[in-house]
Amino acid sequence: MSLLFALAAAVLFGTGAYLLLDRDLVRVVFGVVLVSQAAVLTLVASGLTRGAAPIYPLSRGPVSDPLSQAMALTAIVIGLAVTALLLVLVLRVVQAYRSEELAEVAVREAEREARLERLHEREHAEEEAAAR
Amino acid sequence: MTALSLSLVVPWAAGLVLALLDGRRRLVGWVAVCVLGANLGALVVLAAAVLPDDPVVVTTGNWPAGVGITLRADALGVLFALLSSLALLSATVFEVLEGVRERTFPGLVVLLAAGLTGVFVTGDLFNFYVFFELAMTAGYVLATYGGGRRELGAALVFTTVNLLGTFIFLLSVAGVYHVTGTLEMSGIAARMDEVDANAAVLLAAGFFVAFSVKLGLFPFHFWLPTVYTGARPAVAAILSGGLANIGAYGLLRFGGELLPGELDLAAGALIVIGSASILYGGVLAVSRRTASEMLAYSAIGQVGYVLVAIGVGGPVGFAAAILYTVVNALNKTLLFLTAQMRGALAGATFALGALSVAGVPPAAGFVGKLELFRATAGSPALVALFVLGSALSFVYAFQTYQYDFWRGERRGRRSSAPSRASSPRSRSSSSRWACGRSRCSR
Amino acid sequence: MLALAQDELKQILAHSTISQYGYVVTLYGIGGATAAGAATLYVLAHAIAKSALFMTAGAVTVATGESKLSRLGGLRRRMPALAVASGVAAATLAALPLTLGFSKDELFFAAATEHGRAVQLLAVGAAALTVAYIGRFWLGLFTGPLQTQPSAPVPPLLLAPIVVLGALAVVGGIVVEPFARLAEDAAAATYAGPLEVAPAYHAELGSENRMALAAWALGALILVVPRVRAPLVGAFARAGERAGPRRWYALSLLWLNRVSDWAHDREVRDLRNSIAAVLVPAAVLIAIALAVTPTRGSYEVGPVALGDLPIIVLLGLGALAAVTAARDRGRLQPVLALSVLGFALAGVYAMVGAPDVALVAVLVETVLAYVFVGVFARLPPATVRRPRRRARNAVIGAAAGASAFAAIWGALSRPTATTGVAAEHIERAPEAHGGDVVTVILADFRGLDTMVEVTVLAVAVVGVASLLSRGRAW
Amino acid sequence: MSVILEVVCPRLLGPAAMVAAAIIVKGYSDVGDGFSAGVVVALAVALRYVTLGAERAERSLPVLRHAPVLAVAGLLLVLAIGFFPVAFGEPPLTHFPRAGEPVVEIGALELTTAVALDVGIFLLVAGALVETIHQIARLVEERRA
Repeated sequence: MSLLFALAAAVLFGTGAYLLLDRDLVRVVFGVVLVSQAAVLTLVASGLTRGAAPIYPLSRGPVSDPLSQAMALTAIVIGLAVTALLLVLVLRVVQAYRSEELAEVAVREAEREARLERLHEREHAEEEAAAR
Repeated sequence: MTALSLSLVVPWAAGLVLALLDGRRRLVGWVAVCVLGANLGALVVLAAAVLPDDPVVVTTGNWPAGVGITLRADALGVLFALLSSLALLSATVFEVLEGVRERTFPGLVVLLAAGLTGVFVTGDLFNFYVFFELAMTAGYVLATYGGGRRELGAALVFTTVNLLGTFIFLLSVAGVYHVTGTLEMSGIAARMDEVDANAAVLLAAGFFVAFSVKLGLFPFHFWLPTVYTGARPAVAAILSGGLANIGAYGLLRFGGELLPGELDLAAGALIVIGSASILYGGVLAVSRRTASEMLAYSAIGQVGYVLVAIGVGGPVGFAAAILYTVVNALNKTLLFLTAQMRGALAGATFALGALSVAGVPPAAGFVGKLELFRATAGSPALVALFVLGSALSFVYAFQTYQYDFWRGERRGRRSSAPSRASSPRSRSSSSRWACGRSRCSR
Repeated sequence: MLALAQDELKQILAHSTISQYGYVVTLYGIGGATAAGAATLYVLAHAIAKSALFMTAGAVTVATGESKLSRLGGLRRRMPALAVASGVAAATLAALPLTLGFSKDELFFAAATEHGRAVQLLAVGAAALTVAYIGRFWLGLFTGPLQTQPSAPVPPLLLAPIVVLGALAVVGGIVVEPFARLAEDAAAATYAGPLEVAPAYHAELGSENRMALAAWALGALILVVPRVRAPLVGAFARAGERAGPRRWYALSLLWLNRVSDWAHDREVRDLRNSIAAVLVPAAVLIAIALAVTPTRGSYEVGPVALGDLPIIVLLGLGALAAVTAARDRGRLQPVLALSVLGFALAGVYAMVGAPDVALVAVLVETVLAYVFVGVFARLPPATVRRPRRRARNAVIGAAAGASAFAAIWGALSRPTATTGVAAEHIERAPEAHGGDVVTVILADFRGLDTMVEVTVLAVAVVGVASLLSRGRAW
Repeated sequence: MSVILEVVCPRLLGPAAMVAAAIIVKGYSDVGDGFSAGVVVALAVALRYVTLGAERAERSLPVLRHAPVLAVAGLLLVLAIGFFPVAFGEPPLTHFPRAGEPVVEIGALELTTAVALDVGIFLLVAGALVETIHQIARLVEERRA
C-alpha cells in the first residue's frame, strides 16, 4: 500500500511541478494546488494504520492515526488560503502587465532593467566628464 | 512563561485588530510600532530569563510533552526572535516616517512578527510549520506592498517559489512523523538515530532544500534578486532582515539538533554550496550599480558564509554561523533602509553598514568575519576563500557607496556652486527625508 | 607598494588594502600557530586603522572638495582633531609602538623569523614600505603649506567615528565581548556542552624588535629622503606603466566587472527558471543522497488486500485527473479535473478511516472551485498556442516526481513507529471530554496549530482584500 | 432551472445554519468541527451571492457587511480562550473543566472551553470566507457593469 500511496503522491507532485513550469500563470496556480494535494496525501499516508475512524466508542481492532489526520486538515486549510491568495495575485499581475504569459512579464522586466542600466551608465559617464 | 505567551499573543491579537483599521493613518502606524516594541520588550524579558538559566519550556494544555505542543524558548530561538523583531521594528518605523501607503501594511507586519516569534520559540515540528506559514503568508502579501507592476511581479515570484519550498518542507514533516511517530523536536532528535540512513538522508535533503530556498543559497537563489530589488525598501528589509532568518535558524535547528548525523554526512556538500554562494554573490554584486541590486546579490554571498560555517561544524563553526547570521541580518536591514535615502546621515549609516558587510571593525560584521576565520583556521583553502570573498565585498560595497552617495554629494555641490557659503551638505541633509520619500531619482 | 606612487587619496588606501590583505595571506601561507594568531590580529588592527583612514579621506574630500594628495596639505591647523585621530590610525598601520599595530607587526616578524632569513628580509621590506606610504599619506594631508582652503568644517558625524577608531587603536581593546557571549550561549543551546568564543590574540613582545626598528628606519628613510624615494618610485612607476601591478589592478577590476556583467546577463530571472532552479538541484540532491546511502531492504511495497481495491481505483482516478489537468490547456476543464481529483482523494480519506479529512476536503474543494470560477470571469481566455519547451518542462516535472517518489516511498517504507504519540492521543481523548479524537486534537491537544492555521486563513483573506480593493474590506 | 435556483437557494441559509450548529454541537463526539461548520455557512452564503447577486444578497442580509469584524472577533475569542489560562499560571490552551472534573451537559453538548474555541474558529472561518466571497462577487460584477 505504501508503494501505491507514494506513487500517487509522486504523480501529483510531478504533474504539479510540470504545471509550475508553464508560461501560463493560471496553470502555475493549478500546479500549486496539485503540489499541495500531494503534501496532504502524504500526510494522510504517513499515519496509514488502516483502521476505523478514531471516534469513540472505539471499535475493536486497529484505529486510524488521528494525529496525521489533524495535520492533514490543517494542511488542507492552509493550502486553500495560499491558493486563493496566489490566484488573486496572478489576476492582479495579469491586469498590471496585460498578459498572462510569464514570458512576456519576464521580457518587460528585462527591458525595464536594461533601461535602468543604461540610465546609470550614462549618468556615470556624465559624472566622469564633469569631474574632468 | 508569561513573557513567552505575551510575546506571542500581543502581536497576534493586535495585528488582527490593526488589519481592520486604515493603516495609512499615522496613529495606526505608531500603534503598530508600539506593538512591535512591546513584542521586543517581552522577548527581552524572555531572553533575560533564558540566557542565564535553562530554556523556558511550556507544554500547552498541561498535557505531557508530545501530546500537547511544546513551546521551548532557548538561547538560539530567543536570539533569532529578538533579531527579527528588531528588524521588523526598524523597518516599520522607517515606513511610518515615510508615510504608509496601504491600509493593511501595519497589521500585516505585526502578524508577521507574531508568526516569526512563534517559529523561533516552538519546540514542535508541525507547529513550526504552521507558524512558518503564518509568517510566509504575511510576507507574500507584504511583498505586493506598493501595488505597482514591479512589486506585483516580484511578489508573484516570491510567493510561487516559496510556496514550493514550504510544500517540500511539509512533505519532509510528514516523512519525519512517519518514521519517528512524534512531532516534538527533542523526541525526534532522540528517535532519529534508529531510523536507517537512507530515509533520514532523503528527509534531511527535503529540509535542506526548503531552508535553502528561504535563504537564497546559490542554486536556489534565482528568485531573490528579482524580489529584493522589486519590493519596496521597507519590505526588502523585512524580508531579508526578518523572514530570511527562518532559513538560517532552520538549518541550525534541524541540522544541528534534529539531524546531526545527516549534517555530518553532508558537510562536504554544504561547504561546496556555501563557497559557490560566496563567489557567485560576490562576483555578481560587483557590477551592480543600484544599491538594492547590489544588496540582493550580496545577500546571496553572505548566506554562503553561514552555510560554510555550518558545514565546518563543531561548536566554533556553529557559533560563527549564528554570529554571522545575526550580524548579516542587522546589516541587511540597515542597508536596505538607508539605500534609498540621501544625505550625510544616510550616507554615513550606509557606509557603516557597508563596512560591516566587508567585515571592517568596529562594525559588527568584523566580529562575524573574525569568528569565521577562527572556525576555519585549519583549512587554508577556506581561509583563502574568505579573504577573496571579503575583498569582493569590499569592492562592491564601496563601488556602490561611491556611485550612490559621493555622486549625490558632488551633484549637490554643483547645483549649489554659485553660493559656496551654503554648504551642500546642510542642503542635502535638510532634504533628506523629502528625498527619501520620493524614491530618489529612480 | 604601489600606494607610494598614487596621488588620489582613496587609491592610496585601496592599494594599501591589497598589500595588507597580502600580509594576511602570507601569514596563512607561513602557517603554524604563531602565524594564525598573527593573521587574526592583523585583520583586526588593519581593519580598524584602514577604516579610520578611509573615513579621513572622505572627510577631507567632503571638506575641501579635493581628492588629490598633491593638492592637499597643511590641514593640521584647520582640522586638529582629525589630524590627531587619523595620525593614530596611520601609526597603527605603520606599526609604531603604543598602538595595536605594534603587536601585529611584532607577531608578523615573529612568524617570519621562524621561517628563515629570506622571509625575514621580505617582511622587513614590506613593513618599511608600509611605514613609507602611510607616512606620506598623513604628512601630505596635514603638514606643510596649506594647499586648498577647506570650504566647510569636517562634519562631526564623519569625525566621530574616526576619533573612536583612533581611540580604539590606542586602547588596543575590542568590543566583541557581548557578541561573543551571546554566540557562546546560543551555540551551547544547539551543541551539548559549553564552548569558548572569546577572540584571543597574543600581544607578548618577542625578540623581533631589531626587525621592527630596521623597518621603521628604512621606512623613514624612504619617506624623508626624496632622493631615495624618487628612483624607487620612478622605477616602480615605469614598470607599472608597462606591465606593473597598477595596470594589472585596474585591469583586474575591469575584468571582474565584465565577468560580473556577463554572469548577470546570463542569469535567469523569470519565474519558470526560478522554479526549475529549485526543482532540479533538489532532484540532484535526492539522487546524490540515494547514491551514497545503502538502499538494500529499505523499500517495501507494503501489504495490499483485496478490500483495498476501491482505494486503488480512487488513487488511480486521482492520478488520472492530475494528468488531465496538466494536459488540458483550457481554463475550466482543468478546474473540473482538479475537483475530480479532490473528490477522489476525499473518497480515499474516507476509506482509510479519516472522515474528518474527507469532509473538509470536499468543502474546501467547493470553495476553491468558487474562487477559481469567480477569478476566471476577469481573466482573458486561455491561449491555445502550443507551448515552447514543453519537453524540457516534462523532463523536469518527471525528475521532480521521481525524486518525490523516492523520498516519500523511502519514508513510508519504514514501519510506523509503534510507540507514536498518536496512541496516547487516542488514550487521553476522554480526559479532554471528547469523542472524536481528531477534533480533540484540533481543539485541545494541538489547539495552537489550529489557532495559527485559521490566522493564516485570515491573513490570506486580508491579502485578497488588499489586492482586489486596496485593503477595503467591504 | 433558474427559477428553482432563485427560489430555493436563498432559503438554504437557514438549514445550512442549522447544519452548522449541529456540526459544532456534535463536533466533539462526531465528525466535523468549527472549521467545517464555518465552511458550510459560507457555502450557503455563496449560493445566495450567485443567485441574487452581491447587491441584493447584501441588502437582504445586512449582517454580511460585518463579516470581517465577525472574523476578527472570532479570532480574538480564540486567542482569549487559548491564552487566558496564562493569567492563572497555567500553560496556554489549558481547557476547563479539566480532565476528570464534572462537565455541564446540555443534551449532547458538553460545555467546555474547547467548545468556545470551536465557536471562535467557526466565526472566523465563516467571516473570512464570506469576505472572500464578497470580494470575488464584486470582481465579477465589475466586469458585468
